[in-house]
Amino acid sequence: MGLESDFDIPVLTTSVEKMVQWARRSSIWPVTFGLACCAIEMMAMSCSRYDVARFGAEVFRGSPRQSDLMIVAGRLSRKMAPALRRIYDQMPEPKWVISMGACASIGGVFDNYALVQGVDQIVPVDVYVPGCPPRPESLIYGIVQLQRKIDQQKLG
Amino acid sequence: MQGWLSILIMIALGAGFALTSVLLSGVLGPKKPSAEKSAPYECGMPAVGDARERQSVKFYLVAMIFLLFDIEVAFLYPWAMALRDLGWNGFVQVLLFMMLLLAGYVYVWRKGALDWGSSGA
Amino acid sequence: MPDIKTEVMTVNMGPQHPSTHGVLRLVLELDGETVLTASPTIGYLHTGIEKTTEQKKWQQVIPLVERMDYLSAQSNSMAFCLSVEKLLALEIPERVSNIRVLLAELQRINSHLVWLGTHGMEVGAVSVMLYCFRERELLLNINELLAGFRLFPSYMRVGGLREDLPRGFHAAVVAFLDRFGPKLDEYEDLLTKNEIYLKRTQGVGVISKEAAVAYSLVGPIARAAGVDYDVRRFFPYLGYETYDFAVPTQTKGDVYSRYLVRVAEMRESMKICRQALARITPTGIFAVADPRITPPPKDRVYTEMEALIQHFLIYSQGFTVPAGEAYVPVEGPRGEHGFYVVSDGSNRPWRIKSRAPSLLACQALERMIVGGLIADVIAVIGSIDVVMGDVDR
Amino acid sequence: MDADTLVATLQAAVPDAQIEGAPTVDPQTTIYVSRDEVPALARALRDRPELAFDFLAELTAVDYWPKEPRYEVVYVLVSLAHRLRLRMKVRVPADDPHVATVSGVWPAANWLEREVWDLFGIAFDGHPDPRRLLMPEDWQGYPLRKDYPVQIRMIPNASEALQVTEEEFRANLMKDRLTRGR
Repeated sequence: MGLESDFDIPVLTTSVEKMVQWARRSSIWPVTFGLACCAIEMMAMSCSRYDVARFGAEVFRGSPRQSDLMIVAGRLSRKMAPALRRIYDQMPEPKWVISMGACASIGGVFDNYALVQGVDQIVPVDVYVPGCPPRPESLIYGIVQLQRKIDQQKLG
Repeated sequence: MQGWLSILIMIALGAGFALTSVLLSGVLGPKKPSAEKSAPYECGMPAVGDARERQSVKFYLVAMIFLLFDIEVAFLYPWAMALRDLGWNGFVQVLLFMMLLLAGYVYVWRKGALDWGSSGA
Repeated sequence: MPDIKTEVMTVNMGPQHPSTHGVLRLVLELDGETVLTASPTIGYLHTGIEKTTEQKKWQQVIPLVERMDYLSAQSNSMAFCLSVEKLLALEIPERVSNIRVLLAELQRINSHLVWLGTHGMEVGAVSVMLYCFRERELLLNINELLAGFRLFPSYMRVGGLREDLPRGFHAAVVAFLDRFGPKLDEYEDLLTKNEIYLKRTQGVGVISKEAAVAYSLVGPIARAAGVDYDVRRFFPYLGYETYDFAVPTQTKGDVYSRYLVRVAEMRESMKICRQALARITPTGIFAVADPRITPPPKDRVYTEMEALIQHFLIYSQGFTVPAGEAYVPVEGPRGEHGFYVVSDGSNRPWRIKSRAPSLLACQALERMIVGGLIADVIAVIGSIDVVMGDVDR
Repeated sequence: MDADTLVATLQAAVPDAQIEGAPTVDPQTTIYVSRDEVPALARALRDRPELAFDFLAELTAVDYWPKEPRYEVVYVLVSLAHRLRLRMKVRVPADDPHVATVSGVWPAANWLEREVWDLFGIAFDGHPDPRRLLMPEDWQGYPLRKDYPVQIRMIPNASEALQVTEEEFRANLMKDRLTRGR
């Protein structure tokens, strides 16, 4: 984490950027955007057995104004696409998107008229989590990968 | 003066922490305002009016009533601190004060300002 | 203050909302906090599954069918298999029927636990959700034991099961049933006599018996209103008439009686599970002996030529179902559901329509919430246990 | 009461209806009726005490595309009192697909008919609110028809108006309010 301790007194120094990114990644608040079966696994992830609270992401905010991560959990139909785009736009700026499950990433088993074949046609996606539905551990692994990604991001 | 210094330090620290975190996030946070972002949040649907819609007057009534009784409780705190040396005389005065507000409470209750449920339908 | 002229405010409880159990949009016209009218809009999760099934082979439809009502996956695949087996006129071995009854009842407990958890959290009892999901993980362990997959095991096949029961299956189910009984009493202690819960749910979202039948409501919602229609009693299938269990009903038809009916149903399901488990031998026949449908065991495929050909035919072309139509009603966690299957004699289904109890519950939602407060809308949506995958298909 | 006595009582209830039985594998008696007798039959089925089919379990349609008459509208009815199930099917030609609505008899049929209109294009005359149920309002074509492609390569329209006028908002709500006003 880039901490230097060259004095003998117990003081650590770091750069502003590393400190800000560390603060951002250790408490990512997801907006509840559960669409289908993946939402059930997302709920199971936030409950006591898999407990995403250990990674600081267990507060599911109802409104996009107070959240900085959107987990698209489920299959996105064409009627819901504008609503997804609007929710993404209404989130404050340091925001990230996890596309959870095969349906959100590439349309999954439903290759037909009703589904948007991949959420990345609508919103920029940071992490894709495979699985239909992904196990809670793989979603947590996705969140940890996102945290690593945030660590390397530059400020501003 | 000595006693007050610690309280002032506590207030300064509290306000200071609040101010710095707000200012820091204002300075460091990226700002990309856009028309979509400032549109009112309607659960994902296009908004009809703006967010400042007219509320029913019942909410205002309840707020006023709450304020009234909240201040009454606020007055009780200093009285409770100084209960020892106020003695029976202070107790009777507070009783009188609460009787007055109790009359107000009964009046509000009788007028029906408190029943919240299906006054409309 | 009835004489104050108040203006109507329109609130859009839209698709992205923490308590609409998915993507249901409700436009509410409010006078203060009282709901005047509500118009639900659905279709935000329409996945066109029925169109996709028309280009899949019969055995490939099972994963699609399980993802329609994703909280009752096992009873969905069972309903589909029953309809297709009725068309094929297959004689299903008794052991397979008992295993299917056991898995369907475990799925009912699984679905009711998710309902109790989310409904409790929306009414304010967050700890109920943590408890329910903790017990549900044990059920998901059993699914994982069966087929290595938590939510959609696809363990049932047309013509029986995918393979025999794994070792330790009996022990896992018995362990769950022993542990779940007292835990259910704990949940009842939390909610049944809880003053806040009673105030939030009694007399809320009432629907009368006649309206329940007129709006084709089934399952716990209808039984809470007094309609004692249970497909396991009225049109028994899979040998349900040989099990002894009660069908819990209430009369008032409000949110609280739906809660009571579902919790009592969980107890009945545990009784059925114990009876079914007693009848199932750890190993035995697990599929019908018809060579066109059930693939041969692997060791024979490696050694005999006919088994190899049969294996290849089944997995490349699949089997053909004689032309005709069938609909076998099944009692799922949300009431009667089933699959109206039409076949034109080829190896792909011609049309599959899933009867969606949640769709009709959504339609009757307006009658339940008009007149109540906006906080009651949240309790009522939680009580009708709507799964949007089932509504929009 | 088995299949043919059920058909006989129904025939007695509505004398001028041609009811044609059909073979079935599952325990539901299946009958074909012609299109313009549906309202009369529906009322008789629900109101006659000896029939008492007061529960509409399912209303759907099937598209037998190359065959003519092309569509079949299927009503699955349950009599809770007599524990009976009946499947009533109506043949609908391709050129003018419309059937009389039964949402007057069974209120549950309101959304089921809207879904059949939305996915098949079979109109239900007399329906209180004939709008699409599942697909977006401005969708072209009827997806569950056999000649409709399964996959259509179409860019998802994610941009929508930020602000909607009052009329547009009211337009896609339910027209007749079930419980208008106080």
